[in-house]
Amino acid sequence: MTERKTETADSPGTSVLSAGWTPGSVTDKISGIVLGRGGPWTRGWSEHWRWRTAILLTFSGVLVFLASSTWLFMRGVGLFGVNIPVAWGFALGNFVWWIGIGHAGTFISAILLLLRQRWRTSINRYAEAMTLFAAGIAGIFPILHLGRPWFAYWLMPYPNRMELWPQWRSPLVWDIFAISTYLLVSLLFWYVGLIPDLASLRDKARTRGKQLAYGLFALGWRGDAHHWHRYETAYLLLAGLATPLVVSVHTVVSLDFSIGNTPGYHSTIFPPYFVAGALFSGFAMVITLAIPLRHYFNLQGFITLRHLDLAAKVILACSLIVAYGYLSEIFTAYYSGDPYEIHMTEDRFTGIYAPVYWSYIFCNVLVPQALWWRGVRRKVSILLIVSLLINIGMWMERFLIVVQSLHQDYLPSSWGLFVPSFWDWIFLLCSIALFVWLFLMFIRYLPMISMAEMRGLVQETAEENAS
Amino acid sequence: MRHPPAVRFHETTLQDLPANPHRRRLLKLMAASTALAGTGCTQAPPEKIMPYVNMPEGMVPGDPVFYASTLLRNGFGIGVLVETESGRPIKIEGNTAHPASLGAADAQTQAAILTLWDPERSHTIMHRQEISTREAMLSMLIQRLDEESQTGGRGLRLLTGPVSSPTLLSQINAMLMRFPNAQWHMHDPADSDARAAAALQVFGVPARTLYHLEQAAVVLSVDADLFGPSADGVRNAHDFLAARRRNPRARMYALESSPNLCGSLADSRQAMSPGEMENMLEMMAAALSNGAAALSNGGASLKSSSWLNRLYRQLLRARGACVVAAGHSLSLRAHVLVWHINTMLGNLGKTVYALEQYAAQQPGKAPGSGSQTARPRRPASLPELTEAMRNDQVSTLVMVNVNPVYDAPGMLAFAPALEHVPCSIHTGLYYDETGRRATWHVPQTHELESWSDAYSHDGIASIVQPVIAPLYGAYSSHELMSVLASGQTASAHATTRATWQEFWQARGEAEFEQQWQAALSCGVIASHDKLHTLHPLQGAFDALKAESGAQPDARPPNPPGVMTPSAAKPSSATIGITAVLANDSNLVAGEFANNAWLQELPRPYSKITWDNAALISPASARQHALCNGDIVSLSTADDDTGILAPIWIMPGQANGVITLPLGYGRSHAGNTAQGHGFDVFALQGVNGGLALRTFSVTMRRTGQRHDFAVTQHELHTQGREPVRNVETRRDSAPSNSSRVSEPARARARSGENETPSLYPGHEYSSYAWGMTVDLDACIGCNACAIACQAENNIPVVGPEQVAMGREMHWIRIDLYREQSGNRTQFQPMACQHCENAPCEIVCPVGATMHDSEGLNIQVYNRCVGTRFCSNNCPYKVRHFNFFQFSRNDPSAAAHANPDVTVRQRGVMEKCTYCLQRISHARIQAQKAGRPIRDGDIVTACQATCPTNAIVFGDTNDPDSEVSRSKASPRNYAVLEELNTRPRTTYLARLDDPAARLEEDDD
Amino acid sequence: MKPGIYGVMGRFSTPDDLLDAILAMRRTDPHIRLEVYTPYAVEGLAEALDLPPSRIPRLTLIGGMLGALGGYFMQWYATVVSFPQNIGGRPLNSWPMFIPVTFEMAILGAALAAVFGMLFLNGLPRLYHPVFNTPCFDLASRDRYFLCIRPQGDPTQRFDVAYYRQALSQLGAVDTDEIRP
Amino acid sequence: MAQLLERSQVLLIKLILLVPVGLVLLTIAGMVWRTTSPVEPGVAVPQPIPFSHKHHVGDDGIDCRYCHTSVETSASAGMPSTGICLSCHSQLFRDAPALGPLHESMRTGKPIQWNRVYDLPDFVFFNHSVHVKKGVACVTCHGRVDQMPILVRNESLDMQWCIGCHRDPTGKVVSPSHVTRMGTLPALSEDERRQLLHMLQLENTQRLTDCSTCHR
Repeated sequence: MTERKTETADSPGTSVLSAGWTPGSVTDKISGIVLGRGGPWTRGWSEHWRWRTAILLTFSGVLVFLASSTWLFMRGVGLFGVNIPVAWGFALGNFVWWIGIGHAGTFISAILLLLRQRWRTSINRYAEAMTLFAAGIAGIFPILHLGRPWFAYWLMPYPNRMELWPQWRSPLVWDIFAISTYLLVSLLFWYVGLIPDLASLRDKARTRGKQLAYGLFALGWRGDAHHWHRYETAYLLLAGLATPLVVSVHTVVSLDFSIGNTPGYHSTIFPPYFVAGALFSGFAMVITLAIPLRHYFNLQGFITLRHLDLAAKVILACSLIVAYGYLSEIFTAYYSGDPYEIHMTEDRFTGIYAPVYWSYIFCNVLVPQALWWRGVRRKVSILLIVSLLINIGMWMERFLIVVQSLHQDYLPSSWGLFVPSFWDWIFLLCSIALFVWLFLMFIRYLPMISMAEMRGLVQETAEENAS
Repeated sequence: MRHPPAVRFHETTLQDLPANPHRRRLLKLMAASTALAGTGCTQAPPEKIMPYVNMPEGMVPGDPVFYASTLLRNGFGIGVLVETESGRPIKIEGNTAHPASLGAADAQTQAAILTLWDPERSHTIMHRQEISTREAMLSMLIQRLDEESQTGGRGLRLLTGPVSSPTLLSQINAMLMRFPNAQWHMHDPADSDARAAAALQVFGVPARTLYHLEQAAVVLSVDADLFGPSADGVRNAHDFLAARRRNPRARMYALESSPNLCGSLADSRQAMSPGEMENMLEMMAAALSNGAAALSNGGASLKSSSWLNRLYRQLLRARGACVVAAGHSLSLRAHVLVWHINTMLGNLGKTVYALEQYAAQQPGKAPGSGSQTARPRRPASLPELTEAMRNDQVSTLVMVNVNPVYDAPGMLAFAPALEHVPCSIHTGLYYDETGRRATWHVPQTHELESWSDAYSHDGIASIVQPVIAPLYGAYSSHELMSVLASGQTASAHATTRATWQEFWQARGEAEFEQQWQAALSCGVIASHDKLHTLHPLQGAFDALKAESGAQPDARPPNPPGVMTPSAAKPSSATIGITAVLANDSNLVAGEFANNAWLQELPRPYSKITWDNAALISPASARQHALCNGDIVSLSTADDDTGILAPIWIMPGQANGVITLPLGYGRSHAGNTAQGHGFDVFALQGVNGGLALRTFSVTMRRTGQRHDFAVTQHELHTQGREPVRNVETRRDSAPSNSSRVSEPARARARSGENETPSLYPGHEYSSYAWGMTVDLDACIGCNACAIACQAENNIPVVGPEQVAMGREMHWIRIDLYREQSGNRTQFQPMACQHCENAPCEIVCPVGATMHDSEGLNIQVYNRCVGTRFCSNNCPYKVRHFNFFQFSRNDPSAAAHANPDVTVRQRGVMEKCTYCLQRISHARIQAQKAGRPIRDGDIVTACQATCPTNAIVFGDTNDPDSEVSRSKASPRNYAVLEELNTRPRTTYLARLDDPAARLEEDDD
Repeated sequence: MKPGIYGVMGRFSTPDDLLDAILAMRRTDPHIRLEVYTPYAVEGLAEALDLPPSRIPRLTLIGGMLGALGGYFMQWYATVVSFPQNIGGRPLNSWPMFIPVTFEMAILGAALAAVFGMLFLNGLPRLYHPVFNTPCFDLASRDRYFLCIRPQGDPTQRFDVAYYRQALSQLGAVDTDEIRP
Repeated sequence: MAQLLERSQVLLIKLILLVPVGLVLLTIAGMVWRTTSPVEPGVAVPQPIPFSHKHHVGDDGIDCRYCHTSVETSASAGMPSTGICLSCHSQLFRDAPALGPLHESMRTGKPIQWNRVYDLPDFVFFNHSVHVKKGVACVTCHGRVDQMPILVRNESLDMQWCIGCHRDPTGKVVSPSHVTRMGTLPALSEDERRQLLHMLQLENTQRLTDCSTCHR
């Protein structure tokens, strides 16, 4: 129907979009991936074996996850390595880790939108998807680690025959509200952003089934100017709302710990330091996903080195804040002169969990310093390794905060040890599988880059180049 | 115990006891789990209500009835009150009227209820591994006896444990009259033959020792486990603490080969090998007989001889008011020396008594009344029996409630000898090792299932009253004995009554029935006999001088602590070391092996559960490069096959001594007992007809390892102050408070003044329950832990779960120890019921909150199991049902306390201050329209504590005992700096510097 | 108006042509009813059509306030009125502890108001719409810009289709059509 | 370009969309119905002996405590032992076939197996004696048994219901002397009620609403 532009090679320039794109070609390129033109699943075996194995592996992971959850509910939470004193183990660590990863998406879409950062355009969509999935998975873990998960709904307020309510002073109740709000708002934000793209897919789809599927969810969007007008306002407002929300969520998560009196939990630095940590791991995950994406779907034109470069800078900044957090914890411990805090800190340095401590110091503080160098920020392979290391490092940090603080608290007589059980590992690995699987499903069926916004971006850059 | 109105006398005859537990409660309890398991809005399964056909008189459905009865420990009686719920015994309390209890009960007594209901007890008569019948057994027995009577019973042997029951003794006596050539043998694995032989040597008759610690100013324990699980342990603890609370404060010194409960209480303790102790006793005896003011410098060879000199002077100063107590590890000679020393110090008849044993063939003569008339032939020993068996002189062997195949010294080779006996009959609670080897096994009744009688350690008689019909169709030993004695069967009820009828007639006392009923209702038989001690025979101690210097048989070949050069090298294969066999603090000598409560109870010092361990000192461990869990093989000169034992390093252990607790390594004692620990009896040797408690062994490293399930890993306070000491002032004035030195008082005081809080405090207008625990009185005996377990349906989790840190004891006994291991302190730690409870604010569903009387409540049916409360509890006293821990099989349901919820998997639980008892008292008070009186509520731990270390009551009432105790300057709160405002506070331990034997005082 | 005429649709290939066309049309007839369909929010379109400021911000504010009030009330009612309990010695109405939930509820209320307000005001979802009858209208979600002239409200005035089609093509429409419902 | 859907299809889709909405509503309704406690008014539990409270209480006017002996002293009201029944029925209606199980039980010494009508979950600890003492009349929970030929439970026994009285006993308690009385009692004036509460020491309901009052 219309002429199609062939894409140009990745320009090593500093633009957020390589030259030569028109709204049409952008739309065709992105929708093509979904509608089966240019997607790896449409090529020969030699091309798509990676895709299929990925699907196969992750999906079997999902099945194992379901099976082991069933077993967990049948036998009891004792399957985990938890005990008294260490009553929280991997489950809570995973929870905090995933919820942290689930922060970058909203941060990118919302805050960068408010800051008018154009480079967000080509990464916000999949970052938001990542957020949704990560936050969703995070939400599962607190339920899995309940003693009587079938009563999980007691944490919600609802009229009941016992005339009982949740205990509003408990951070866990705050969690329920924070996370469900966060999930809901992120979902809305993501879906609202999707509507025009769903319309494009509806219009480009050639089979009736796809037309219907996309068409129904596009809600009959027709790009009316009035609609665009309200749409933009609403989207901006959502961004405005999501910004404090994203900060509040991890603050509340950090309160789970700092409300407690356990040395290692009870610390006022936690909220800012958790939020920074969240962005830290979140952006690391964004890069971890971006690099293979742009490679397999030839998106170097949209996700340019500039994007990676900027994301890397954010990571560097976060790493510095996190490092500050680590330092201030140590400082307050010694400055307070509180023997329990001091013991806890020294146990981190030299105790049984010290290896974990030092390796996350390495991953989260030392490794990111490499990003001071522009060369590193623009070397895709190194960037990938760094971001992976950071993800691991952040998980270890969460684990250490949860477990190490508990294992030696006030009364020496009650000191104990946490040793992860087989099931602890299963649930961690399977949650990762679930995440990847969901993400693969997403890039298979939905546009991983916002076409509508790209069209706008193309136009703007075109005008800039004109002027 | 619940209070007098509920304590009601009933003479129960086996007929009108419900043959099996009353179904209604049973169903309720079994329904409990199912109901809880439902999703909250489903209904419980339909239930039946089964009223009595004829309501027993005085029985009120739903209200507990208490029966007074007696439990046996090494043959002696311990008075108890048994709480029964609709006919089911569910809890045991001490009997205030009984001298061996005085209202308290030790862990073993508390745990007896579990043994009673143990579904693994023997159910049927067995003949050569085949199920048989009572008739078959009786006809066989009667026929055998006829044959035996031909020879006057030359081939007939009776083997019993220690016996104090007058009925049994008279039955034995009658049997010995009937079969003049028959022999009665006695075997007590928990006792020390050396001790018995020494007593016999000194007094000429079998005798046992009775201490009057409440009279003592100075107590010297020479490896004696005065407060251990023996017939007199509870009473000793009670008496000594009475002396401790007196002014001047009684002093205790302990010489220990391995730490026992005396050590933590002692003003000063020394680790010594039995050999060194014997040297010390030699010196003391010598010095005393020369009237010397100090020990001869022979002591120079001994370490810390100056310490010994001070100790000696203390004893001299307390002539007639001191006690030297000898432990099982000592040799015959050492025991004789101890009698000699006590005699020379004039303690005999004042603080130390020697009471004659087996004198009570007619109860008219209470033991100790020293009558010489018609004494039965004394029991011969087990080695003599084994000898006879081996020489085929035994044709019929009756073993009543003993298990020699397991607990006879390995060197005796009893089991093979048993093969020589054509007909052997065994009675016992379990179809155990002996039961399986004997030709006949007869299930025996538990004390709470049949009639009998017993004397307490200090000679007070009481009736053993059944509270339920035999659960597993067992037979009383009296029924069997009556066949031996008279040829016909007679019920235990009849025989026991007969005994006492005769008794009261002999005394010309009135009206048997009312005497009998009085005896049953109060649980003791009033005795007017004054206690007399035996006196040493003329020249009993001359032997000592004669052989003084001669090596006592139990002396280790090489001086302990010092190793031969070859052994010193860790590389070397074999290590010579002194082995000491000790009664296990939980299983004693194995009779409680199948009791899960005692198996899971942490040992006071090692905190090991479900296992016994070979204890060695840190120095020895370092010397031989051993660490916890290393398995070594131990063998003796006579037997080089030896045994395998895992090592546990025990600070405060004497160097060169390896202590081996008895009672483990059972092969046939039920699934709870089997597969845990190692059998020490296999190693035990015999010398001069005496089973050895101390002998030298060679130790080899095997390279294998064993993991222990330990409940406390950190024993040092890490510079924190969970336990506090205050020093008594030199010029000791009467009351506790004024005896506390000023700085100490200031330190302790800081516990009292309220730390400020942002929030306005809550008003507790009605009652404000609170508790104090006196660290000066806690001896770490663990009785409270088991009492709590029995009262509150606390499940057992098994060694694997304990190793994972999931034990459930609501009250745990923390142990803190100085690096040296010489000073230790126990601290019972249960929920502190903080007023600003950190656990409560973090619970998302409000499953834990405060009630208007200041209790920290845990509502199980609201709990979803986030475990946040446990994280936030600084005392870590909350326990979580990680799996479905509580059993709901019939036997477990039957003895569960119906007033306490049986917890489901996934809920948190913790100490409730025995909420059910508070509610009970409150309801009683409300019905009577009066306030709850001080003492109406006695928590389970408080009730059973032998030393009254625990006080509970209303802190709003200034006159209540707990308020008075909280007013003491020793009162402090653990972790008060957290401002949790605990309702449970502790009284700091008193520490008398003058008593430490550190410097030459005055 | 003539029944069965929805309007006249012109298709433009650049946003600039579209904007010029709009301005021209409104110059000739200030009361003209225009509808514009674009693949993305074109800069200056709102000004060109001078659209009224939207009411969504107000809705959002109201939603947020309702959420906050509801949230705090729920907690206050549960802890002070419905079932007062002594939790860790804290006062019944410990407001500092109630802030997080109140805050989250505010955000939730606001967000829901914003999104559903937007959909409601836009009259979405609306699956059937006459403009979808326009040929090549699928390009409206790709890279073409559509301008639709609607008949006036009163039926007396006649709607000259031909005139408007010509006018549109003069203003640079690549193609013009007559849209029937 | 063609319409995605014709008007008719749009309508159809709207209808289809109604289905999930309906399902949601149904599930909510279902949960509500599930959580309101399963009281079956008038549904009688079958009993081994068709015992009629109407006859014994209503017609014969036998006092509750004659059979439920421990209601004033113990947690459980106590079910009459076979002996108690026979105290009358050894003379009256001896040969009534309905009483077969009774004589059977006396002969064999096996208890009669009654079916529970009032069953609380096992984590709730209810004590009859203190309620009776505090003037909670039998009828308050058990209804007009004197009009029940076969015993029927009409109260939900759920926490809401219990806590209703515990929060405000005013007007729900009677003078202890009237506890076992059936039928409606003379209405009390305001200060009579107040005096009653004072006498029963029920002014302060704090203790009554503590969780520890019923849960251990």
